[in-house]
Amino acid sequence: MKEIVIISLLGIAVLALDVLKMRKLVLPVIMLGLLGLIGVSIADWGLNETPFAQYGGMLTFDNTALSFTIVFASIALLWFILAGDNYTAGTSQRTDIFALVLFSLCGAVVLSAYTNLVMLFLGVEILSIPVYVLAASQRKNVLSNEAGFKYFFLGSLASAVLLFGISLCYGAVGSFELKAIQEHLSGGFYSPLILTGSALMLIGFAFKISVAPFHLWAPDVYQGAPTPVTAYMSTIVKGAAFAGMFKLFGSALQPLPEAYSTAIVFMIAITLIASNITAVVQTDTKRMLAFSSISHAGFMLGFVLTASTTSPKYLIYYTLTYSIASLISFFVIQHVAAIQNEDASTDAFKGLIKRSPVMAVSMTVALLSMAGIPPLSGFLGKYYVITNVIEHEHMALVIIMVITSAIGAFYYLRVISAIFTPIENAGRIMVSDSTRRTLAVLSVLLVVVFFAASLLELL
Amino acid sequence: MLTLILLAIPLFAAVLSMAAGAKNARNLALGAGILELIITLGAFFLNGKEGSETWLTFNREWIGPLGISYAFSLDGISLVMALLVALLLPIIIYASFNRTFKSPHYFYGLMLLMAASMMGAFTTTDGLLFYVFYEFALIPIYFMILYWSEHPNKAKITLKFFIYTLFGSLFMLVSLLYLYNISGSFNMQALYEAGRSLSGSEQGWVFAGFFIAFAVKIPVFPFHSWQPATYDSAPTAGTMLLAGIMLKMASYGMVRLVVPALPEGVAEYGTWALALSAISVLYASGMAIAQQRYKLLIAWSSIAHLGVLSAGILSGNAQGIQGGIMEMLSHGILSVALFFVYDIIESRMNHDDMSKMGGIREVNPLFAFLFFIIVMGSVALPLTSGFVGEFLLLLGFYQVSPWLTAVAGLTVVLGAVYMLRAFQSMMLGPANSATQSFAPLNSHEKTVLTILVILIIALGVYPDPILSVANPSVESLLQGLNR
Amino acid sequence: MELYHNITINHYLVLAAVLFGMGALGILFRRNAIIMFMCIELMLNAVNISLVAFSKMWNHTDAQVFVFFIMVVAAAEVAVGLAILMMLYRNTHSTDTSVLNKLKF
Amino acid sequence: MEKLVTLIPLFPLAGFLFITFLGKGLSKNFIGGIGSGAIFLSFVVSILVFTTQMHGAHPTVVKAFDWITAGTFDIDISFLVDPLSAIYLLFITGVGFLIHLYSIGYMHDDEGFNRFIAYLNLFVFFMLILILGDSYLTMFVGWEGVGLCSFMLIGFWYKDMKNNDAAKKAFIVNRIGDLGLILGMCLLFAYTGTLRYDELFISERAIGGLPTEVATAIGILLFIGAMGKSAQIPLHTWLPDAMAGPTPVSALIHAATMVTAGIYMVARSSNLYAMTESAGDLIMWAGILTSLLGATIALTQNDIKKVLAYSTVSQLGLMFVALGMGAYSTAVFHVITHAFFKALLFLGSGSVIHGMGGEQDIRRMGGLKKHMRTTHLTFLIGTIAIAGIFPFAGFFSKDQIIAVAFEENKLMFLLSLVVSACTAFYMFRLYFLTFHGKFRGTHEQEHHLHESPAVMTLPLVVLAVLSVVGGFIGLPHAVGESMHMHWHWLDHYLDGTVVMPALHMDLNTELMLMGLATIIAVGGIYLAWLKYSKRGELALEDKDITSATHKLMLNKYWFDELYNAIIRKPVDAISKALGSFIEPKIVDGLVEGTGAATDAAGGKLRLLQSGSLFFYILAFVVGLIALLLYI
Repeated sequence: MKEIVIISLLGIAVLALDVLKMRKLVLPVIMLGLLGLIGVSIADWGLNETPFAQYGGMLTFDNTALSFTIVFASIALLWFILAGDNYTAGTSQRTDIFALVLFSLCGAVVLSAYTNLVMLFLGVEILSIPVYVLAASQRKNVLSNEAGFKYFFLGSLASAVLLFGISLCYGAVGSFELKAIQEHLSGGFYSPLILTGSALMLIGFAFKISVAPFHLWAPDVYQGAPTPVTAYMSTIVKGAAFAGMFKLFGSALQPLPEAYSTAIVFMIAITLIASNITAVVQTDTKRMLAFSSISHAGFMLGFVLTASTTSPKYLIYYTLTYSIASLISFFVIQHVAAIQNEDASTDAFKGLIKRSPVMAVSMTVALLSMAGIPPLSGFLGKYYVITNVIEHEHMALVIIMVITSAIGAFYYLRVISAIFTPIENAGRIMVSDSTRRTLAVLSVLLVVVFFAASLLELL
Repeated sequence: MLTLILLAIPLFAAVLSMAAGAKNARNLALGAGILELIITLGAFFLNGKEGSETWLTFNREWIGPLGISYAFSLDGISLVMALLVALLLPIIIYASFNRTFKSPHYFYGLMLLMAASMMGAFTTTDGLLFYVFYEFALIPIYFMILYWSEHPNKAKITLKFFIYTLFGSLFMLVSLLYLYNISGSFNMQALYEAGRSLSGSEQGWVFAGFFIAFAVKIPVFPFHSWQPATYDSAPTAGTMLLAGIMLKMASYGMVRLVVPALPEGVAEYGTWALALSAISVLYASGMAIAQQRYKLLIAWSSIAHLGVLSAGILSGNAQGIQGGIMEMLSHGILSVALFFVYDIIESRMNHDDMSKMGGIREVNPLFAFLFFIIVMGSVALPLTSGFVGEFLLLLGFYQVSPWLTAVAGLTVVLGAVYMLRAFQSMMLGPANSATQSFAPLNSHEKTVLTILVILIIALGVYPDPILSVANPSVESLLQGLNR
Repeated sequence: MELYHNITINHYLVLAAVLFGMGALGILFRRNAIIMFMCIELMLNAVNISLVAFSKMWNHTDAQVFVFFIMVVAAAEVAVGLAILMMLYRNTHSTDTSVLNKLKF
Repeated sequence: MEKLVTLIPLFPLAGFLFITFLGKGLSKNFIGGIGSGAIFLSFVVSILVFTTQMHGAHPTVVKAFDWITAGTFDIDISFLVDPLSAIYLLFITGVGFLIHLYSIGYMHDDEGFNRFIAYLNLFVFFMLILILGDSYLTMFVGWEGVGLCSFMLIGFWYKDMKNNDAAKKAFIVNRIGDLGLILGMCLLFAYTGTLRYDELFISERAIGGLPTEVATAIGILLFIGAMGKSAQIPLHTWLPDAMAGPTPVSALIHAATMVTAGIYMVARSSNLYAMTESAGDLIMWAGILTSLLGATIALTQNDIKKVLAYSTVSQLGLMFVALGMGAYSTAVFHVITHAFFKALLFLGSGSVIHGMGGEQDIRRMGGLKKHMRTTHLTFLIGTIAIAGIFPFAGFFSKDQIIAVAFEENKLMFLLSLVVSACTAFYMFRLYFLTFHGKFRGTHEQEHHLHESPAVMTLPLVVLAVLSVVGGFIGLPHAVGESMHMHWHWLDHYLDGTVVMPALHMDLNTELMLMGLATIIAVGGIYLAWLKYSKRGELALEDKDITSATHKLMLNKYWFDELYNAIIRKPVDAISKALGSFIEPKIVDGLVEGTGAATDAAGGKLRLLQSGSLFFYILAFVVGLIALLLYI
């Protein structure tokens, strides 16, 4: 509860600062606020051991929810540090965008803590609506408009489908409570209402996390949206959607008939194949990373597939490590493209090692982590997925995961090759110290988090 | 404890090198390499002594509930492999003094990183950790080639190399995880038990996963096509690391994981693997005969020798595995030597086209003499290191498949065909205008070649220290296998 | 009254489903952004109908409260959507969604 | 006393190391002294060792150090002293010493003198390892080592690519044999679990349980090794080419010692071969064919060393005939006598070549007996010895082979008589053409003609003496009795070490066979005298030869051409095809193709991202309906 209040107040405070013309204070206030949020979350640790539900029992901040909150808050913190460079300090556009991100973050927190389908819907909407605006936030840029519009339309459609699913579930169970749904299902009787309802919810989430065949919007939106927003979408929005989905399918909609897991297996398979193979032919790195993001969603869906036996901490780990890598790569793209007429093609990365060693190295680390090469934490993420999938004996899916991982490495490495290909008369790319330091810290983190994976067991 | 030190030295040196800058980077690296060697030798002397356990093993939980731990142990086999790394690392570093590199601190830093990862792979007793080190070694070598190669096509070649080997090793990951799913722990002993508890056909599948991974990396026909181009494009130090040490991780993996864990899988489905290994020998020898360029010739000859290696190990008996261990060490030394010869020739002639050379012996008899011993080691003449390994491999292989051994044994003949041809066409005959001015060896070339040649002969004449260290471990590895 | 008693929950559900499907088809086949907005509203309202019906069926008010939530959210969504549409119109002078194909492949 | 045996190979090794690493700048005589001295020391120790064996000491294994351990496989570097190795030691170090001595003179003007002596030392070292090794594997060390030295010495004058090619050929052909030997060892180990002679044949008789087929297979595989080393059909082609090396090399390696390693190995394995008829038959047939082939080719060759080389091939064949018939000690007997007279002949020919200033073609020689008295006389002794005239060494050993053949296999008996006739003929052809008649070379050569220095003739004399008396170690019963001497001494000496055939021949038959052999030899000599000394028939140019058989023999039955066509060319063609087609197009093509296919698939799949909102919604709805229908 405190978490929701803090983050909402923080959003309002940012708007207020804008009105009060104290825009210089925006970033520090956000930092303090988010640190406060993290602190409060840590202080609340272990509350689920004493039954303490909030908000009429519709939100429960158990350890999983808290750890998701901490992860989202930390990623948001990093996002603000990195994005701080991209918006001219002191403009109201900057505060608007920051406020929107904060509101959206509130939705993410709700999605990780909900215990009631109503809150699920509200969380999804709070998460999404600001992002529609953010995607379209470059007012003069048609591409940004297009991205925002596509995202908005398809997003609304998906919300409607999700909502209809919720409604049907309610019809079958007579309650929005997750616990009630689970009790209903544990009877072993599947009414058509709940079957249809859960299928519709599955589709609604499949859209949000962008897995095939509901992923077609993602590359366009990721490419068209302003790069910082893309970074935000691929990290927190996606992570929150997974948090919500994992909770729904892991603790409420259990057990479902075999057909559901078959459907999910199928979705993962075509997601991995389509995204990785299409990514191979992309020349625009931003779009390529969008496909990579889809492919990671396919992997993360593996956790949902095995949600009945998997602890959410592995999903948290995957989210965290993917988010770090994603933040690094999108912001590096942002800086590289910014000085060459928004050219984000692979060729634009040539000679980056000389032009900005820090960005080059951190980009390399991030890409290798996404490719799942040890000892970068991206590997452990994939490892957790594959172990779980093997435990559920979907061997064919494992083989597809493995082959597409190798294909994945191909397009990541192509960018790395470009980074280390020398070019003549390359000017240095200047970025602020804070960005440089953050990128460096993040890439070190990608290694540290690998070796310190045992910390995960604290959750 | 020593295992950690062995891991830490190159790691720290790598970081130090990258941080300290270009000046003295190579001396730092050499120092680290020599220190590594000294400590490994120390471990050798400790081996088998009372109470050496605490020194030679290390075990801490990593991801406890998942049964993953930071577990290292220097048993006989690992000791020899550690020696391979620690012995060749300073030699390779010293050999690279011949050339100057841009940003040497990064070059040597990557080299040391690679040494650390290989050391890790050879000493760990945790399956997942093995995989991690196995994969990680790719990264430094990838950058070493990408950034320091002068080959026009390097981007494509490195990409192919990386993807191909990654592709292979992901199958190993699947197999590992399959075993892990049964054992619940990545401890090697647990993995062995898990593997042996599987039915024959299941073992076959798991074996297939491992084999693809290792066959790509060793490499075995038909998964080898990344190798010659990669060797060709890499800077010589990189090629030495690759051929000398890195690819041994795959054959070591066969020894450590495949043979003890999947006896039935190897017995029932290994025939294919053995056949491929034997074909590898013939195929690569044929390719070696067709080569005009020396570097490519030794690249192919390497595949031919490693075909025997893989066959011998997969035969899964003490002779094959002991031979494998010996051959890994010996092939490492010989590869480094052969590629160093390439480096010497290339630095003087600016090409390695064998048909355009000749008569170097007349101009530089010392070089020819040393090269000749290396060639003899490569054709596995007795009293060189190559013989002990190759004979044991064939001996082991024969007990499983006599006919395939006869095929693989052709390496004895074909190896002589192409190696002697290379030696004669470059070194013998009358000197021509290009070779007339072949400069004498400088002191450090002399040192490196002499050390290598001494090693080749010493290990051939008296391989007992290696074999008797490894033997108890090999026997305990094979305990409970009725083969 | 007879008529009333014969109307079961299924009738409401069918109505909701039909409305929902109409909305979906409308979105699918219409090109005009304004009409597409309305179709989305239609879909949301179909859900509202079903929720209210279920609420009656289970004798709970939960769902009816939820309907209010949905209305609010829908309003917010439309506000955002129209804003984006306005911006788009300024840049392209069209409300036809088929011009939106700069981002592809 | 046996402990001293370790010293025997150590002396030559020390000599080699000293000359290689410290020999720079020392005088040639000093180097020569070191080289020969090392062998002489070995010779002295060998005599000591031999004496103990002769007086019936037990076979002893002297361990030097641990070598290879792998599970149950355990091989040391150890030396086995028994009658067989002791007698081999004796003649190897003895003949070796003489040839070293000779080399000092022969190679004196060569710039690679040090290298030459060093290589010879190394060769003797390996040869001694071969003989002394207590297991097949240790023997194999020497086996390959002598091959290496042979390679280095054939290609000694490395600036001429022809020599290098001959060296390479020798090495590679030997390697083919070695592969057989390796496989034989593998098979032996697979069945018996050991490769040590002691465990195999004596203390544990590990070969006892071998099934006959396996014993046959092992026998054949080991014999393939022997084929390579001892130049038996079909692996004989390297030996004549090996004459490219300096003549002392031909004498030491390619006549007296290394090429008889195959015989040693088979004799060493006599217990094994005794278990199998068929392997023995194979050896016998290979031997007699080789012998006939060598003898007939030798009839037509004009290069003095080639004649001797083919003669060696032929004599080696005879030894294998003896082995094949189970007369192991007889083969060893012939090895020893052959070592004496063939070394003598080669050294003599070297002396001739030395005198002729490098000329080797006997058509350019003639009448040399005036100029080179010692050489002439010793060469004549050697020729008589090899032709088999009583009481020279060759007579006894060859006669023993013929006698065995007479007992065992009449066809073999006839064929060996043919060989014997040919031998007498071509050797005397060589002798007459070289030493009799008029000088047919150039003026300069005639002017240059001189007798070789004492350091070269001394070994000739010693060897000549040995060629005369060497046969007494195996006097036939008939002769021995009449001369009141120890008959069949060698057989008695080797009894228990190698398997002995049970021969029961009465004295009359023995005498009859001796007479027959002598008549045939004398007939051959007479024909040679008639043709080359009396009538002087000699085709001076190859093109003058018209007879088809003559051409066939002159061209060595076209073996080289045949191998070129069926082995070398196909191998080259296959590797060319691999390199230019199969690797890039198929093996790598598949890999590259996978990449290209992925790329193409990506090109198609990206079209799904059409950018059109309609299509996206359509996909959404279709997906929705599909899922609902499925569930």
